[in-house]
Amino acid sequence: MNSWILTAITFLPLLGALVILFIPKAKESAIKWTALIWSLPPFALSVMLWVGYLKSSGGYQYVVNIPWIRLLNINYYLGVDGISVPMIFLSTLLTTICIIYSWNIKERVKEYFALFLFLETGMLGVFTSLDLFLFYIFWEISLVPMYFIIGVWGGPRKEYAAIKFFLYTLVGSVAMLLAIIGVYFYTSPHTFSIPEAVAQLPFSKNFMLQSLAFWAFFLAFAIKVPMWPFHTWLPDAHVEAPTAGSVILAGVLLKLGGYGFIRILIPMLPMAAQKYSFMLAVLAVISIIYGALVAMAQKDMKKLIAYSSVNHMGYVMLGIAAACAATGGLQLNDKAMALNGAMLQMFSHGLITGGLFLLVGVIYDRTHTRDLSQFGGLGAKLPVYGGLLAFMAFASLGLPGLAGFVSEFFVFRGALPIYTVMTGLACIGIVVNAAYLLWMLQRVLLGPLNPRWAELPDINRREVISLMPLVILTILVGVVPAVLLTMFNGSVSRIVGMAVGAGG
Amino acid sequence: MIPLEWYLALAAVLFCTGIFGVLTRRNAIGILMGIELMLNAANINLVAFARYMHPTILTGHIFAIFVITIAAAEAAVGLAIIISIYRNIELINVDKINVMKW
Amino acid sequence: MCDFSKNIMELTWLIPVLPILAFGLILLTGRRGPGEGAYIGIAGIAASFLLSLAVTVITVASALGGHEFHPFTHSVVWATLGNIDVRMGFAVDQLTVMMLMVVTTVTLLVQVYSIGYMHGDPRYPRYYAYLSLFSAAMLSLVISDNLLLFYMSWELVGLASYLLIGFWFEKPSAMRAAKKAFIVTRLGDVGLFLGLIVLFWYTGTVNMQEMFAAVPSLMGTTLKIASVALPVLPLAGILLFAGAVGKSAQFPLHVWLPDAMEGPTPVSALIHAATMVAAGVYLVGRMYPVFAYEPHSITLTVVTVIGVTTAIMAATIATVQHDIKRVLAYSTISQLGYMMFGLGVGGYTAGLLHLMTHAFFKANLFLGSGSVIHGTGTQDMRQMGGLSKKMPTTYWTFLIATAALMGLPFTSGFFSKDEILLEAFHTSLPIFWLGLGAAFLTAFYMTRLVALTFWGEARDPSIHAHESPRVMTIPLIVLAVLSLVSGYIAWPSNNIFHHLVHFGDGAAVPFSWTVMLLATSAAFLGLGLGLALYLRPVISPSIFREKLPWAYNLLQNKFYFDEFYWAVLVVPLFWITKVLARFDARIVDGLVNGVGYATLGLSIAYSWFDRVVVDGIVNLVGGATRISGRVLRYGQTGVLQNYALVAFTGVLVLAWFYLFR
Amino acid sequence: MNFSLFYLSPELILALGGIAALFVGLASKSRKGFPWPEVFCLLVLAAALVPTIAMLTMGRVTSGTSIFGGIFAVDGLAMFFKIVALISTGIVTLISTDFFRRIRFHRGEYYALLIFATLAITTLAASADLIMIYLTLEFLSLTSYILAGYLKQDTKSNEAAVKYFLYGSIASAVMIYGMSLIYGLTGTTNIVEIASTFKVNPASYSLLYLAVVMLLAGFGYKIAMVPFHQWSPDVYEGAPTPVTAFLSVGSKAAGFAVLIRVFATGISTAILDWAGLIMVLSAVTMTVGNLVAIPQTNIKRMLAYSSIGQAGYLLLGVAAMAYSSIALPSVLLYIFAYTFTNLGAFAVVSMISTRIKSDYIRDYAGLIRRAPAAAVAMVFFMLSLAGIPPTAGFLGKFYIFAAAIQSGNSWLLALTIVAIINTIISVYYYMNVVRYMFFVKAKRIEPIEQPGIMNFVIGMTFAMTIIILVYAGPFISMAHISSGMFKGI
Amino acid sequence: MPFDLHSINLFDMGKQFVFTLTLQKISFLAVAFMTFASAVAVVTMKNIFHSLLFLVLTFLGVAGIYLLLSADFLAAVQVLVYIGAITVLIMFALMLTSKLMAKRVSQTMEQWIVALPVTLGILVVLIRLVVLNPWGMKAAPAGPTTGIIGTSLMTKYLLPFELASIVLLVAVVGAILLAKEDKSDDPS
Repeated sequence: MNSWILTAITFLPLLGALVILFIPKAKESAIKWTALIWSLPPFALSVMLWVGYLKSSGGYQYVVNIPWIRLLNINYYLGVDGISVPMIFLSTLLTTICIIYSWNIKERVKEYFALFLFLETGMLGVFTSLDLFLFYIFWEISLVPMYFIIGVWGGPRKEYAAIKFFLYTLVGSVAMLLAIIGVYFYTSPHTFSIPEAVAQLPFSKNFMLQSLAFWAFFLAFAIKVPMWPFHTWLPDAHVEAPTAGSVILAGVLLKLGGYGFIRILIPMLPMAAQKYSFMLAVLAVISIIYGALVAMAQKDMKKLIAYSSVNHMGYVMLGIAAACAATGGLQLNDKAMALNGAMLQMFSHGLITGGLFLLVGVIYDRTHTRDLSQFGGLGAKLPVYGGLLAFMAFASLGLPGLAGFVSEFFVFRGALPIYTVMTGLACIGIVVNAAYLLWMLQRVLLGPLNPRWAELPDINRREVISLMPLVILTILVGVVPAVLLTMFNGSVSRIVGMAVGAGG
Repeated sequence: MIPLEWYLALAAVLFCTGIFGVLTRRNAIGILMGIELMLNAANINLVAFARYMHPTILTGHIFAIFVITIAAAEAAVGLAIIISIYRNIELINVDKINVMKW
Repeated sequence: MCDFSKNIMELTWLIPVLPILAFGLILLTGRRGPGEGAYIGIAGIAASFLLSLAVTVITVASALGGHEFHPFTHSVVWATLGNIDVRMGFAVDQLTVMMLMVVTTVTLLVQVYSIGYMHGDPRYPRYYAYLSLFSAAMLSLVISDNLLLFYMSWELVGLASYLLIGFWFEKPSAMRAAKKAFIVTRLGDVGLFLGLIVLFWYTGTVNMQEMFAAVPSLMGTTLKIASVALPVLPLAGILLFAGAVGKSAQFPLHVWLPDAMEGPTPVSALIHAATMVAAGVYLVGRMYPVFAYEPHSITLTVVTVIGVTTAIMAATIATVQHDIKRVLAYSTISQLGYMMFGLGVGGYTAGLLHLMTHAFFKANLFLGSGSVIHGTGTQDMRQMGGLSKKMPTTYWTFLIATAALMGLPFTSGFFSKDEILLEAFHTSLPIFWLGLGAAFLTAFYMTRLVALTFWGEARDPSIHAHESPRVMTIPLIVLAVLSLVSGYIAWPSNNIFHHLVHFGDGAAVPFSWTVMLLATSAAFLGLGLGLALYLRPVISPSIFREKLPWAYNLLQNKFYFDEFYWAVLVVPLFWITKVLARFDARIVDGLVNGVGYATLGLSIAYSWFDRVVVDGIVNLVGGATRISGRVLRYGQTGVLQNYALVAFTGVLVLAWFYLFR
Repeated sequence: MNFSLFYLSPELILALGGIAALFVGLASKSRKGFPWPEVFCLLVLAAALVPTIAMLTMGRVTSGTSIFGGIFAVDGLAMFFKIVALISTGIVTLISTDFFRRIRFHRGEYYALLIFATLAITTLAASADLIMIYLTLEFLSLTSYILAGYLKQDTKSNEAAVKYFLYGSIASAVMIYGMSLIYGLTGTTNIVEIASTFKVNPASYSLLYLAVVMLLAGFGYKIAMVPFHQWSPDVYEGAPTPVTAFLSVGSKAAGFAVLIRVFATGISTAILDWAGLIMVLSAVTMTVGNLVAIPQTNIKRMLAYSSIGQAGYLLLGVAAMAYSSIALPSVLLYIFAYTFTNLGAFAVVSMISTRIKSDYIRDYAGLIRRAPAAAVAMVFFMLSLAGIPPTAGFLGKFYIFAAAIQSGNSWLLALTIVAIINTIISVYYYMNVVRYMFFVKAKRIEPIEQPGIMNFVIGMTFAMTIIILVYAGPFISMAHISSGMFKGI
Repeated sequence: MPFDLHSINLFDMGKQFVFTLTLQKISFLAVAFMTFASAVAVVTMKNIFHSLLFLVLTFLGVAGIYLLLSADFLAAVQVLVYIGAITVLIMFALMLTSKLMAKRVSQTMEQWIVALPVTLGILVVLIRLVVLNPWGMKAAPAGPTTGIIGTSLMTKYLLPFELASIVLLVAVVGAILLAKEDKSDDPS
């Protein structure tokens, strides 16, 4: 009954990375093509996964469960449900796009592509693993390649940003390790597997321990999301990371935090989640408003988009906070809607911010500067680029008909009944979002042409190819969200149902 | 009969003099002497306990014998090391041998 | 309804889709398309026009056919969340049909007109692409059966207006105007967004009809926010109205419309006169059951008050403007205020009628001013004069439209404005008198405008105006005819329009001569004053400036709204963001870094003290760890006896500590 | 008192092998020829390994018997440490072949001494009697002093030897005094008898505590535990790298073996709360080790402090032994993982330092360009030392934390938090090495020559670091089997 | 077990001490004092050679103590090994390393100010615990020890015995290795 597909998806990129290591350093194009070829099968498999997944049931499918360390009851337990399938699709898609995009990398080509594929394995592992031990290992594995990508190919302050990123996430994940061990010892047949732990609700009797475990998990995931007080690593990491690096960082690595909340925190520690959900909501709203306001004051284009990610992920956290709030049965729908909105926001943020970072990369490759005051009037000179940047900026500020709006709408619709005042405050974020994005568009595309960029080449074919899937998907999700929602809804209502049932 | 405490007292005093010798002698061989004193103190203890507890099975004595043999072996190796360092840097004052620090 | 008409109605969803296809096609073909994209755009909107004509005929026929008419709806499940199905689709009823006709006609005429006006513009195809996008969004807004699709198209309309206002984005003023328009409307849209969510929350559905059905049950319910119990219905109503205020440039959020004149004039005609700004009124009209849950509900009074103040304020400012398009812009704001307070006082039919008639004659006025600008090359009335001889068709069409705007008898404006005043007369007199004042002012500034532009002699010799080409004048003529004719369907005796578009069972308010007379006299009074000042200078036009200088420059500076908003909103916002950004970079980063060790790599270069000064809060724990590391390191002196001493003190401490604990 | 020699066979093989190695050294005069002494040494070690594994796997031993009247314990713990000692010395021999290839030194005696040192460890791990413990501990120290000072020409090596000798003898003198007091209190020197026949009257508990502290001085010096750690940085830096590797792995493991045996069986917590004492020492050791490692510039000194830190984590496991059942297997597993990681790291250091003639971390700049395979392996060794997956170090640290949490003792939980903070501190200086290797541009970029033998060693240790986690089943079960300890006569 | 100083009643201890003076005790006191004095001398002598001589005296004292404890075999071993072998070895080492005529620099490290209190602290602890511990052991009649030592060495402690031989072998090999003057040509 163990299906091979998940193991294939997770470990094919690793195999690809190893194959690349054996290609001689000189043959750069061979390396690039092998990297691309090795990134396609996981993408194809993830599409197959999407199609094959029984949307109605919402439970764990394509499960593979082989005992690994029999003595400690740790087993190689992979499985996907409605929440992780889209995330896997997003990761494989973004990695393939990044590989296509970073075709012009010149120094240390071999390590670059090998690290990317290694990173992909780490990410996919986190989304597929259902065993907390395995989850933790993949969580850390995804950390190391990113450290090298920022550190070797980064900008001027790359070393500082790389070590800061590494230590931040490590502090969180080490706290999570203790919580995982706690869960292990408080489940009766001592297991790491998430479904069993969720069934047994490990700390249901001892609330002090449950809140301790909650805050440990919270620390790890909040740093990754990032939520307000723990976000200071994001702007540095983004500004210093190479373009493809920050696309993956924003596109997928931020989602690990959100995914962690939904997969582990809400179902496993419902009572603690309920008790502290208001705190989560407060932090989420601060992230939204704070992220938007600080983004407004940024001079560096990439830092602006980084802070916009803080703002967008604030919506995700608002949805999650609403989802685990303590309410009677009647608000089950609101909570399901909030959580669906959160998942949708994670997916669409991946597409939109990924696209934005690619576009910043395009400009940076040509002008070697990201200072917004330097640009001006590029809309006329680079019509196609201008169009794409405007499209992505509008998607990011939540223009209806595009992915950004739909998720925002559902998060607000879900969160308003539960945290009315908080969601009201969050609306400020919407307006400020529009303000700084339009101001960014204005300073880059509109106004008189800055003479320095008189002879700037427009966006080339390769860059357009890497952007097209993101554009198409943003429109598709915006116009027909059912594509994604049927996938999320089954599992979300199961989780919310579960959380409410157990906690209520 | 001489009470056991006296022997132990003597051993303790010898032990502390040995420690003082180790802590303050500038010459490596001086430290070695201090160590010999400490070992002798331990031996006195062992023999005294053996004598006062069960004189028939003299585990203490055997222990003392082994301590003496080891002390001898140690002295041999120690002095060889001291001579080898002397051959390189012409001095064996321990407070001067601090090339490697921090 | 026989099946032939049923499957035409089925095709209603095509109406917005055709312009989108045109939009896509123009983008793809660009300059290579037929007529550089113009003909594709026009073809798209023409097809929509024909389809909506057919739909209108069927709907009107079935409505007038006597048997009870219920709107034709068709919807599909858009998304399922939890176990709530969000359905989306379209619904066609008399109001929709009226709006369809207005929008498609005006858009078609503007697109034809633009061929001439925009001739030779470097980004000509993109102009038509944006126009098609706009019309698609407007049409989908009109036919949508649920508030969610309504809101989505509402925002897309906002996007299209941003693109079109900022069409000539080389001009910094156009660029800023576009951004200002989008942000201010966005401010209003947040209200609509919240209103939509509150309604969706309390009625459990986004479909309008189901919402209206749920309204009676929500009468008493209140929403407790931090010990304040807000009644739900007025809250939702006011939030929805906030969106309308933003979009239709009502009193607090009207500042963007005058600046929006930076866009090409056909755009102003289409978007900032006829259609987009009317969307706010349409919203109030469409969601009337929510607004009028009880006869004189709080929401309606708010609408009235805002409407009246906007009408008066805009009219006063219009009297002193020099730019022809700004005058018309303020006139539009004032007329929208008119419609709003018309709806506010319960005149559902009157308000919507005025919306229709206003669309036609305001579009005509804008296009007329467009051809004047096209001819003279300037927008400033002081440089114009004596154009009636040089641009006869523009002059005559302009005159008819001005008459309609003033509400002179036998023009469509007369019927719609009169109905509003009638309704106002019946509800509250002060509103009626204010309405009259606005009518008087409207007449005055329109006469001033016509006098300055068309009568007298050319004041600026360097301008030699010429009549616009036929492609521009034909739409003017058509619009002029419509400005006259469109009012007659609401002939007081057998008011067909009322029959079609009415709220609840309330019969049409009986026609009263006094109101009609008062309204007409107010109009003529304004006309006379205008002529007196500007045609034969009985009184010099500048007396107003000498007599009340403070009032004059108060109006000249548009009540200092812009400056007020800039000082109260924008500057503090920038200040907060600057402070927060510095706060984020220094303190939060510094504080949190205190826990992290990353800055260690940096701090090696600085001396410890210097780092405290430079970095604000020093990386406490990072620094502390490093210093303690260095101090402990120096414990390793390299001298053996120190080690031995440490060892023995260790033993002593352990022994002592344990024994005497 | 069964005399079956089979239990003693590993020791016999090693003893005879050592003596034979001396002769082999004499025989193979010429340096150019076939590396006879190295090969012979490996042969002896392999020969000794065979019976040990046989005893462990065939389960003959786990029940815990002893020969020579309770002096020489033959149980799981002893077997485990024998295996660790033999493997680590084998790897050290391989490293030394490369390290000494161009230095004039007495090869025969060197390998004989290595074999004798291994003999010392195996007997120390198996000794269940105070006399035996003292004897074997001194034997191990003696061989280590000689090995540390082996490069007579190098003043650093001499200085290391002198410091190590004097510090070692002082510590052992204090230990022997402690042992004499214990002998006085209990009347016997056999550990098991000490535990079982405990008739010390409560009045002299404080004396027993003092004796234990003094005993701890002896063992603490061996595992470089604070406050007896100060010798290790200087000796690690001064001694030749293979010897440092041996000290950091072999003799440290032996120190833990005897520490575990004495504390787990010898002294029951009822009489003396030794767990509290060990906890305090563990916290201090961890923190000092990790803190002082940060400003280090010499890589061998940094690894010295890092191994002090590792001793701190192991002490956490030892302290947990008093409360949780899986504590001992976790310590053994951690030692097993630590052995391969540290030997791997020292193999890389020995190979690189001899080529670039410097031990300074900043000279490791741009190593990825000059010796890519070694650099990648070094990254994994650093990750494993820091305890970050996917490495064996993580499994070890995870398992020790699991033991600490399973025990539920609140002090232990606090100590785990301290360990967590230390892990984060340690990541900084481990990643600092990686930072120099990968991010900083190299001054000279000609590739470093990587001899075949070193590639094999680094490859093997790297593979083990990954395999111990990936295929963890057998290693964990081995740790559990070998934690069946010597219970009674 | 807090260490309460005032509990030790010094006065009556002294009284009881004087009365039981017997010949044996007098001899013990003499030997003990001799050992202690020479030990202190070893530690404080300026000239390293003088301290070596006093070391010999200490060893003799210890041998005397063994005799008093009727550990005859041990006394012999003590004399033979310590005085015979180790002191001679140290003499050689001293000869080789310290230049005879070098000026007598003070042999004690400046660290003694700190070392003294630590040593006295340890002494106090030892006295308090070891000596004042209620041992309650009476000396039983003791016979010749050599035989017992011999048999147990050969039976119970055979393994340490053999191991000790290997240790000595290693010590010899190591000492030669390190101390031998390396002729440059023959590294072997």
